[in-house]
Amino acid sequence: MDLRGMAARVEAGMQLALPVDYAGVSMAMTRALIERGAGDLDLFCVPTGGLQVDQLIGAGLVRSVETSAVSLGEAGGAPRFNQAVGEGRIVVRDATCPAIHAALMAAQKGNPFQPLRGLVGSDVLRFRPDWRMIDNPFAEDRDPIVLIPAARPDIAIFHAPMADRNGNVWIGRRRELAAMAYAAGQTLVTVERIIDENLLGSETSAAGTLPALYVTEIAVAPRGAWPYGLWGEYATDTAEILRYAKAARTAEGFATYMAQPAAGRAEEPAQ
Amino acid sequence: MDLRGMAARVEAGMQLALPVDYAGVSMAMTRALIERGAGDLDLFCVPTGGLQVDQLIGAGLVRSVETSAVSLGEAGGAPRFNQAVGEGRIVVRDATCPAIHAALMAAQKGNPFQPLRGLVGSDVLRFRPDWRMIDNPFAEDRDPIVLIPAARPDIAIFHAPMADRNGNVWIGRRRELAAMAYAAGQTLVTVERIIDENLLGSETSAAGTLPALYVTEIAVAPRGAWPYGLWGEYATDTAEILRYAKAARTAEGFATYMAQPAAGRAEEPAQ
Amino acid sequence: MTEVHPREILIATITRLLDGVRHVAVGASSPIPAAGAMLLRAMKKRAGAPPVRISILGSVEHNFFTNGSAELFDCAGQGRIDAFFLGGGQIDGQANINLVGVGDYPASTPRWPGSFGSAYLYFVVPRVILFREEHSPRVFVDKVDFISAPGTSAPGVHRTGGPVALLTGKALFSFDKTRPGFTLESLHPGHALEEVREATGFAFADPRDTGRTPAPDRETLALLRGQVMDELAETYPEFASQMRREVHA
Amino acid sequence: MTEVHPREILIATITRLLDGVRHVAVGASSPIPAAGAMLLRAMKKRAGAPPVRISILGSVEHNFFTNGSAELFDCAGQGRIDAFFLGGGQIDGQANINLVGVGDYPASTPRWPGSFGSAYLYFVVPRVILFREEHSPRVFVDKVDFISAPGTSAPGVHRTGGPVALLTGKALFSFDKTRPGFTLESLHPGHALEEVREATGFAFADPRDTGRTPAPDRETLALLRGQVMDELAETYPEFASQMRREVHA
Repeated sequence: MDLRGMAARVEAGMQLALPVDYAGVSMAMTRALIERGAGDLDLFCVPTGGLQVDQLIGAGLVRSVETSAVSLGEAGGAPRFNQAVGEGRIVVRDATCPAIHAALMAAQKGNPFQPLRGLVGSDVLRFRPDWRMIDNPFAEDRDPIVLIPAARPDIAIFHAPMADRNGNVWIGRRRELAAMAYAAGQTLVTVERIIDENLLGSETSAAGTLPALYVTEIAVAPRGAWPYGLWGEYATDTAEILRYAKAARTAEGFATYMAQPAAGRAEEPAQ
Repeated sequence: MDLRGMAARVEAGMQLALPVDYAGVSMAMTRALIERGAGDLDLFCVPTGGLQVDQLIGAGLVRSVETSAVSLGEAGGAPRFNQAVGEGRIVVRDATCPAIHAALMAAQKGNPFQPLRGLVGSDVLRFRPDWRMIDNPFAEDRDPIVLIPAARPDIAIFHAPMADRNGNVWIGRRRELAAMAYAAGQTLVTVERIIDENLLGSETSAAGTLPALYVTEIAVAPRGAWPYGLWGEYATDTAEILRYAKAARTAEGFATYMAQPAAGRAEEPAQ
Repeated sequence: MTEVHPREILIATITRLLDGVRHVAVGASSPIPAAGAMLLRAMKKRAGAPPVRISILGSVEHNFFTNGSAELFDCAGQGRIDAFFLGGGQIDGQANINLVGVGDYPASTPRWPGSFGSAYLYFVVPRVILFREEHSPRVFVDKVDFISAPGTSAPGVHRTGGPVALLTGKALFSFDKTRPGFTLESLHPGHALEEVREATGFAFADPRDTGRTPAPDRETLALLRGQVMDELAETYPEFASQMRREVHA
Repeated sequence: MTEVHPREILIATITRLLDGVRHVAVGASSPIPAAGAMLLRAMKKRAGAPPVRISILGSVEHNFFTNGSAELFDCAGQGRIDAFFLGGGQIDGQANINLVGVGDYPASTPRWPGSFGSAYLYFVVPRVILFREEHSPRVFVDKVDFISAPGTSAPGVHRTGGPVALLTGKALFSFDKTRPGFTLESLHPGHALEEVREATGFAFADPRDTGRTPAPDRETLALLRGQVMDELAETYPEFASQMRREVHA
C-alpha cells in the first residue's frame, strides 16, 4: 500500500485519532492527507496535538479538534491552531489527558462510558455538555463523578518502527497506539520498514506488538515521523520544527513552507 | 528475599490476587503460604483459579473465593474447592471473566467502578449484591448497565520468567499481571532468574516489563510455576496435575500429597 | 478408509454454521469447534475468499492477542469477534446455560467450575453456537438450576449477540429468539426423532420435513482428513491422533 | 564561583517542599522542578534514607512507565505519585489555574495550548507545587478567565490532592485550602514585599515575620553544582549548560 492509497480511505467529515508528539506521529501521512483534500475532519488527539494537527488546520481540512492541548513543544504555540481558534474557524473540544484515554478505554471495552475522577468544578467540564456527572452509586453520601462517553474514531493514523509480513505492528511500550487501534474503525499505519520475522513468533517481540487484527493498512515511509523523532530510531529535528513555527505565523508563510518538499524525509519507496 | 520472608507479608484476613493457570502462577509460593498459615484469606482469581486455589482451600486457609471458575483444566474439577463449596465451608463470589478484569481496571484508574455489558438477567448478577445496575445516562431510552466496583487486593502474587537488579519484572504479553500489580497494595513476584541487563534499558524488553514501581518483593524460585508451565520456559506437567487431582479427592489423600516434597521443582537457592 | 466418522459430521456442520464469519474464537479445550473453524478457513482459502481468522484461547501457537486475558473480551466488545462456542452442564429450552452446578446455589452439588466469560460473551458475540456432544436429559433440561448466561434478553437490554444454533451428538437445532425456543433442523445419521425427544428435557419445535444432517462431500472430507488434521494436531495432538486412528480403523 | 544563583534558590526551595515524597513526577520541559527533585534524591541517598523515585514525562532515560501515556494518570489515581508541578498562564488567589487562554472562551486570545492533565492531577496528587518563574500581574490575577483546574473543591467532591505551595521568581507562598488563599512564606533575596504586592493581582496573607527564602548551604550547593547538574544534563542539556555558564561567570 502507498501513502496516497491509504489517504484515500479518509472521507470528508470523518473523525481521525492522532497520537502525541513522542508516540509516533505519521507526519508522512500529513501531506498525503492534504493532497487528498477530504475536509470537515474532526481530529481526536491522543492526548495532545502538535505539528500534524497544526498543518491539517492550516490546510483548511479541520472542522473540530478534541484535545488536551495543541502546541509545538519547545517551539511554542501552534500558530495555525491558535489563529483558527481566535477567528472561531474551528471548534475546540477542550479535554484533559485522562479523559481522552478514558474515552478510548470505553470504546476498547465496548462500554458506552468510562468514569473519571477530577474535573468537578472546572471549566473543562462546564464546556463539555457531552459529558455527564452522576452520583457514584457505591457511595453512601453524595459523591459526584464524571462519565466520559466512548470515542470511536473512524480512523486511527500513526507511525511505528516496523511491521511484519502478516500485518502485525511493533509499537513497543507506546500502548496508547494500541488503545487508538482498539477504539477506531480503521487503523492506518506507516512504518520505517517491513521485517521478515513474525512479530508474534517470540514472546519478546509479541509483548510490544499490535496484532494485525486491528490494522487495516500499512505503508512504508522511512523517517515517516520527521521532523518528530521516533523512539529507538531517530531524534526530533527541533531546528525544523522551529523553522515551521516561524514560517507558519502567517497563512502565507504556512503556504510557502508547505509548498517545499519534505527535506528530512526520504521519499517512500514503491511497494 | 526468600519465599518464607515474602510469605510473612501475608496476614490473616487479607485479599490475595492470583493469576490464571497459563499466566504465571507462583506455585512456589503456595507451600510457603501454607507453612506461614495465615488464614481467613479472600482469594481473587484473575480471572479463574486452579491448583493453587485448590491447595490453599485444602489447607484450610481460605474464607472466600471471587472467581469466574475454579478447575484443574484437563484434569477435571478442583476437588478441594468442590467439596468445600458443597459443604458450605467457603463463600464463592461467582463472577464472569470480564467482570474480574473490570474490577481491576477500576482500581488501576483510581475509579470507584467500571461499567460492563452483558450480565443482565443472569444469576451471576442476581447473587452479587455488591454490584449495581444503573440506566446508562447517555441513552435516550432505558438501557440497564452493570457497574462493577473496584477491587483493590491487599497482595498480588505471581511467577514470571525474570527480573532485573532494579526490581523490574518481565511479564511479556501477560498484561493481566500488570493489571493485578496496579490494583494491589503489594505485589510479590517469584522468578526463574535475576538478570544483569536493565529491562527498561531497551525499548524491546521495556515493552514487556512491569516497572519496579509496582513490585514490592522478588524471590528466585526456579521452576516456580511447576506443575503449571511458564510461557517461553517450560510446559505444564499434566501428569503431575492428574496425580494431584486423583490424590485430592479426599482430605486424607490431599494431606498425603501435600506432605511430599515438590518433586518437579528445584529448591530455591539462598539469595 | 472408513465411512464418515460421526465427529466429522459435527465438524462439517460447525463449518456450515460458521460460514461468513471473519473472526471466530475457540476455547482452549474445544477441538471439534476448532476443527470446524479450521476447515472453514481452509475452504475459504482454497476458494480465494476473504480470510478467516481463528483465535484459540490459551494456545501459544494461535494466540493473536498481546494484551493479556482481558483482550478476548475487549475484542468481543468491539464487535471484532463474529462467532464463539458455549457449552454448559445444563442447557434449557430457552437457551439459558448453566456452568455453575446442580441444585440450590450456592451449595451446588455437583459444583462445576463456573461461568467463565459466558455471562458477557453470550451478549456480545453475534453468532454463538451451543455445542455439547452429550445429548441426555441431565444436560438438556426444562429449566437450568443457575443461569450463567440467559438465552434471550428483555427488550431494551443491550444485546448484539446470542445463540443461533445448538449442536449435539444426535442432532442440530436452530434457535428462534422471538419465540423463544429451539427448532430441530436435522438428525445426525443413526439417530431417530423419538430417541432425540426422549433425550431432551425441553420441548422443541419439530417441523415435518426434518432431514438428515449432511455428511461432508468427498473433497471436503479429504481437506478435513489431510490439511485440517495436520493443523489441528499442533494444538490438540491427542484429539487429532485419536480421530486419525478411528477414521483409519 | 559566584554567589548563589537565583535559580539555585528556587531549586533548593523545591527540594525542601518535596521532603518526604517517595515518588515525584515532573513535566518534560520543567528543568527547575526536575533539578529540585534530583537534589532531594541525591540528599536522601547520601543520608541513607529511603530512595526517591523521579518520573520525567516524555524522557526516554527517566521513563519508568511501560503502559503508554495513560500510565502517569493511572499511577496518580492509584495514589502512587506523591508530588507534581503545575504552572499556568494565569493563577488566581484561590489557586485556580488557567492553561487555556485569555478572554472569552472559546475565542481565547491569546489561546494557550490547553489544560493537559491538570484537570485530573490537581485532584489526585497530594502535594501539587504551583511553579511559575514570571511573577507579574498578568500571571497572578484576581480571577482566571478559564478554570483548567480549580484550587479547591466543595465538600463531598472526591479530592485527595491539591496545591500546597506557590513558588515564583520573587517569593514562596503556602496555600491554605480552608480559607482558601495564599500566605506569603518568604521573599527571595533581592525582592521586597512592596514589589511582590504590586506584581500580584490577588490578595494574599502577609504575616509580620515573613523572612528570606533560605539559600542552600555549602554542602547542598556542592551537590547541586556537581552530581545533580550532571544528572540534569542528561535530560535538559541546554538548561544545565546555561546554569553552569551563569554560575561560573
